[in-house]
Amino acid sequence: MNSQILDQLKRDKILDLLKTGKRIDGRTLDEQRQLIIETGVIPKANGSARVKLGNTEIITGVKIQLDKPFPDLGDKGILICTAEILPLADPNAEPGPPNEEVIELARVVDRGIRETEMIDLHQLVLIENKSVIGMFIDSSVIDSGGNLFDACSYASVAGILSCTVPKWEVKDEVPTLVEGVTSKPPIKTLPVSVTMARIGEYIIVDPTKDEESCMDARITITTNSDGNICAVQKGGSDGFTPEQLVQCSETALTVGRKIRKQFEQLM
Amino acid sequence: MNSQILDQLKRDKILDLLKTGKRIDGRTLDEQRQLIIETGVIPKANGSARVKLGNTEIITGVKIQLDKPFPDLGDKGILICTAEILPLADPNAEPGPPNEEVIELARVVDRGIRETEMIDLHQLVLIENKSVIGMFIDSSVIDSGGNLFDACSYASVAGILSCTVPKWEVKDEVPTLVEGVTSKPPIKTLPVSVTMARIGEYIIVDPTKDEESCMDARITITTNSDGNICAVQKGGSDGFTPEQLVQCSETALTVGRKIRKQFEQLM
Amino acid sequence: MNSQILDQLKRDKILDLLKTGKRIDGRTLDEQRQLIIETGVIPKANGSARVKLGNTEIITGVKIQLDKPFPDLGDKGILICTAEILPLADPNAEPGPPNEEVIELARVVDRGIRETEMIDLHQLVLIENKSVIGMFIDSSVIDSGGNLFDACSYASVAGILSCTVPKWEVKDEVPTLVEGVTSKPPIKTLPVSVTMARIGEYIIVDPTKDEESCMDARITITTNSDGNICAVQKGGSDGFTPEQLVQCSETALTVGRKIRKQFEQLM
Amino acid sequence: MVKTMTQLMTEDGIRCDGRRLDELRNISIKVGVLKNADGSAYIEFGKNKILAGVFGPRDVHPKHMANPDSGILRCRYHMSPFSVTERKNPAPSRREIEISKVIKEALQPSVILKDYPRTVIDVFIEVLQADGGSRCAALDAASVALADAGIPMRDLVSACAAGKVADRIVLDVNNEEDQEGQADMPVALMPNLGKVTLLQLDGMLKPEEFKTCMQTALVGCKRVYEIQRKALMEKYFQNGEQ
Amino acid sequence: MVKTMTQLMTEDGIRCDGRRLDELRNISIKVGVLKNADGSAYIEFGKNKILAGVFGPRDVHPKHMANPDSGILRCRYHMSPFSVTERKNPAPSRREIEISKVIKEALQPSVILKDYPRTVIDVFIEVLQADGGSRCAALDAASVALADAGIPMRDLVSACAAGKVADRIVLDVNNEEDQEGQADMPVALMPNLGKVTLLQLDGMLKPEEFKTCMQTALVGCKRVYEIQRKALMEKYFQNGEQ
Amino acid sequence: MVKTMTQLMTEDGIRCDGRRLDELRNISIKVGVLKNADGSAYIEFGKNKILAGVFGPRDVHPKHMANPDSGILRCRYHMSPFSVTERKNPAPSRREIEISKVIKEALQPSVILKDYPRTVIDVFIEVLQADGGSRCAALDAASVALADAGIPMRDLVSACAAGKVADRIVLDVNNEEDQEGQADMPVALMPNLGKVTLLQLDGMLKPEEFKTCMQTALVGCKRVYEIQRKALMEKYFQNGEQ
Repeated sequence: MNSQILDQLKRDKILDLLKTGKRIDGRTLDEQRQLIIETGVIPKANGSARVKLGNTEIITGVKIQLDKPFPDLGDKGILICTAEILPLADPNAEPGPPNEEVIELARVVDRGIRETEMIDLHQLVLIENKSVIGMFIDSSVIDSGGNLFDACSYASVAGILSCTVPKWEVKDEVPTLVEGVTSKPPIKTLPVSVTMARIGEYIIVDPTKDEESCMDARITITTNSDGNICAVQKGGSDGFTPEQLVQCSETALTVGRKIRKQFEQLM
Repeated sequence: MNSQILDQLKRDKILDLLKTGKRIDGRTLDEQRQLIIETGVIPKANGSARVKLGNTEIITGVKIQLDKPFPDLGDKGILICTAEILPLADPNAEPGPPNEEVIELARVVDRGIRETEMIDLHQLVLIENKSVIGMFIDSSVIDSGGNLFDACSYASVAGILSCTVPKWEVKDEVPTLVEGVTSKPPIKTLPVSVTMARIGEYIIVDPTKDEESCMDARITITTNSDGNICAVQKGGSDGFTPEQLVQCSETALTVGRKIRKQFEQLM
Repeated sequence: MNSQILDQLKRDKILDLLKTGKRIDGRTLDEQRQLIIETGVIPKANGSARVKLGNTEIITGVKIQLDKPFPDLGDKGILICTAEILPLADPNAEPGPPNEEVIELARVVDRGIRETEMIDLHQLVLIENKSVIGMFIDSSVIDSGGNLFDACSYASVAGILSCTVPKWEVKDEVPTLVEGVTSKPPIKTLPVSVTMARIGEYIIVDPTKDEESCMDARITITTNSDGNICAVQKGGSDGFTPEQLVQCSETALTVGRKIRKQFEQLM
Repeated sequence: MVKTMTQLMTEDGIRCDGRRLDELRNISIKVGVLKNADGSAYIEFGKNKILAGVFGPRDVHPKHMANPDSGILRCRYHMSPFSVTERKNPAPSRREIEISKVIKEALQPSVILKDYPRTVIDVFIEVLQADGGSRCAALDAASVALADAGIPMRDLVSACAAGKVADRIVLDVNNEEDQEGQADMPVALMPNLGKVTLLQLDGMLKPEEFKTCMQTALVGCKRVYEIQRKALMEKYFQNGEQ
Repeated sequence: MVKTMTQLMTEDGIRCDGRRLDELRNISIKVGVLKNADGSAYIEFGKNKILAGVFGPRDVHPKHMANPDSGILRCRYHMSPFSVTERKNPAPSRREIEISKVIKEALQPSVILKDYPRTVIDVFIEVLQADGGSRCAALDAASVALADAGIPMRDLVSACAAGKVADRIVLDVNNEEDQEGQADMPVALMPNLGKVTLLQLDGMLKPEEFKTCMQTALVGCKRVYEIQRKALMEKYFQNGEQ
Repeated sequence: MVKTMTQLMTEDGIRCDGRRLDELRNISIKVGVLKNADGSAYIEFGKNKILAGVFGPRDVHPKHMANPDSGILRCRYHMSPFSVTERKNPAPSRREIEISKVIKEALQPSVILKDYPRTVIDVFIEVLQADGGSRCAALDAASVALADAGIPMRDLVSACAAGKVADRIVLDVNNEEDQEGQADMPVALMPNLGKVTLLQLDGMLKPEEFKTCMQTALVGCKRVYEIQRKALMEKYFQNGEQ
């Protein structure tokens, strides 16, 4: 909580540094931490990735299986991104059903991938209204070091990019698995999520856990390969000026481009 | 709780007045509070009502949709009444799964409508054992001022009376919605619930929240248009003499007749 | 908890006695309490038993009904053993969802019956992959006096032995109940669970509640009619030496034989 | 066995299980059947087989539920998975939660709670086999179990249903009559204080029938009371008036 | 009624419900509509019908959630089963939990919590009928209900969405436009402090459109603010500037 | 790939994955892999990939679970949704709850809890990819993570399964052998104290086979112990005996 003395001291120190254009880990304000992406880490899954973003570490697995479409969405396959913070990832995480923070995390990650239309869901249909391919992209935070939104999003995107999709043939209205034949998922664009925090009047990219503990507000902006802004989520207990938000949207595009290059190397 | 000092003082005052034949809001012992019924308040629902009974206020919505019959009840449609106390309705209500009071409330409302056979469930069957019409009558308490049983029951009955039932035609064993054609639900009788409280030796009709907080026992009696007694629920932490119960059954019939007239104006 | 003073005193007394080869209730170390089995106690169930093992008392009911097989197990019927500790059985039992002790109890009982292959599940298939007979063996602890594992296991076995299985005939791919025709379940072997506790260096059979409250570790070994060891579960907050475990396996066979004779009288 | 309405009663007023209109099913009550509970009773009431166990007065958990001025009473009515024709999910249904509440409120006036502030008396009821009238039978066992636990009481609570079957008022409705009859009215009475502490009705009764039905049930309650009393005597005075 | 994309807007920029690009739906707000709540408001915003009730500052249960240095704000956004086309399960969905959180965080900067350590202010929102933009309408009602409860506030919070429909930026997206349009951006503003306290986006906007869309929404927020203010004046000053 | 019983082992006693009867799968353990946990370890044991993280001793929540005379140990064994062939529901299954309990009881004798009254040591295990013997591998990682957290311990706990496949006793049962073999016996040992702290069995063993199987597993446990020790040395003494 902001009100706690330790957080206040931390905030004072962070703000003092920000006034000189610096951050406690030496980064500039619009600089992300090092992003390390490793794919194929869970060979039993159809796709997987381990992502390190500074001290934050995520493992994502993708499972692909036959499914029924949602009612009224019979011409689309199923894509579901989840996220959970494992209790070993954070001294404050608790086992049990997800709390509101975790639900927000999962929904924001899902929305970024869904709204950019990363995957052409129409290509996942086997029999319209009856049988579709379902992709379940489950992210587990295994070390929590700030900015879980971006880290989970990157791990989910990398997990999808690493996927091999099994082939089902439809015989007599029944989808049948074709052994040994797989393809890449139908990728249309590369979503990149960029999260920024406001501390005082400063906007910083990719906040650490310490920075998050004393930030005023947070914003996550997801852009696609064409430079469109596709998903936004403001969080935190204070607000932004409209000017700050425009600045954030520009930063999201600039920073996002660098990350997208890292994704392109996985394709 | 009866044991609390405030409740005891309230009880003393209420009892003193009852000895003179009066109640704190000026009503006689067998007099209900003003009942205001407004229907069609939720146009997107198939039926709806807003009911004010004194300071108690309920909103009920009716949803009608295709359903499967219960096993062994393949010749009947589905009718389910629920009730919940919204947390904004009462400082003591809590969000979360319903507690025993709310479950009792919902079940007593449901039973009154079910046991009087208000709706001819046989007429809601489309294909025996396979496809029926389901009516969901959901009541939300939005302001809690005592006697939620009667208020929710009245709102449910009014919601049903205001219903327009869509038409499904069965073609090739498949029920198909016929656009633009609706009918009234098959009403057989008008249930009226009347709740009475015992405070000391006095039986009062339609207790307020204050009266409920110091009552000894409670009874809800539902009658139908033919003057039959169809559902009874005793509550509260003390009992009634058999003579008091007979008196209550007579009061329920008398008072019920007035309410039924209000319902008839809705038909 | 072992740390509590009362338990420590109890342990001291029990250990003192064990040094002289005796137990507080006069039994020898490898002696079970009296086992009383009564079957048919719940006539509405397809099978049932009431078992008393010393002060522990269990009621088990068996329900048999049409079911769908588990996916990938289409050539087997369904057998599910559950166990619960009723809140009236123990001052420390609590109503609500089962805790880890109760889940372990149920799973160990289930495993003993499943791993010995007591019932030939293939004979419970009506239509492969589509329709099978399901047997639900539900045990309720109604008085908790130690060694719930064995008591629930015995009651489950006795309940199964007392079963009459309804007959379904398959007509036009639809299983139809044949009124008035029943058979015994397809029994292949008789599982006997034997639970032992270690207190200090002593291994005792069939511990009472007092003995359990101060035991170091616990082991449950289930054997079948052929003298095979089919299921083992070690519990408790300390361990056993390998030699003690071999000794336990021999005791389980010896003691098991006596119990099995009691079962044979039920067949 | 398919049962049509006409089979529920013969023209001579003999019911489907052979009883007369005003006849109770067989009832037997055993007191003190459980070793862990502070008080307990087992009742067979027709085909109902029900256990009741009482713990307390004891400390309340969670503590914020305690009442500094009085003891509180809690009640759980629960059906075993094997107690009914179709296996029942062991999680408590809404029906069981409602019955737990009406049973608690039916027992409450009989129990003197004032002397035990900050404590709870827990009544746990397990229906091992269910037949018509299980909530009345459960109440009968629970009241005896409270007495067996030594809880100070103003009176016993004795419960029995009446109903309407084939247009006639009958005592003690059984399962078939409950399913296919015209009305079922469970009633609980404190016999010495003359107070009705439970009254429910499902069905359709004319006002006159309502009175007759309640009177019939009350007669049943009083007969049940004698059986409860005898069961307690048998335990507490060796020479129970058999 | 099947609606194709082309029907969402005429060539003259008239929207499917007849509005111009920058036109709000009808909005009406009533203050103090509930008797039990410490503060309340009812809003109709297009076809949205939403109630908000506020309790507090009051004691926190469970106690360990209390903050010794400040009051806390809790928020529940809930949809009635009958509020949407398909009957909704009354248990809170993940969507409702997320919206509860963003609404709480949108209200938080407006409420002065420091003066009420160890207490909670509870905001309960019930969507009786849902239309496009229900979270904005809910926020508008909740902020007015907080004021009605006498909670000290730095500013009101005024919310309104903008979006992209048929390639054009429009104010206050309705249900059809939300379902079949190209972008939906709910925005909340503290109008006097000039701070945006909620911003979400689903859809696809070019960077320039992003700015225009936000500016459009902010204009809407300011208009909503006037309606909120008028509603409060009507309650608190008889001669509200109707 | 359909596997029949005969394919589980060749006539020369070579197993389906090429191992001899008494051969372990590849095992590697890394210590201190997590930054937030007080201690942690990552194990690959055949195709098992498992993380263990330890927090504590720390305050107990909820407080009533604390023991005034001793620390307590809690354990959660959890499988990731993507860890098995069919996607697993993330809510803990009954199987996971049981395994959490037996792992806790297998670790408990190794941990000196007396010195930390009123505190808890939390062991969190995440199975990222599951293969046969995941509970043993989980235990191996958890014990190393406890040591890494600096918790005072009497001994490590080393676990390994043995089983019966194609009528022969084999060490370290893999997934195919577990599914189609005749018996699976997970065992945990405190190697220096010579105490078995976990023993389970699913299958069918003759009394003699039971002994052999246990002995085989114990040999495996001791080999695992060397690997655990080496992993800890590698972290804590730069010149670990590689």
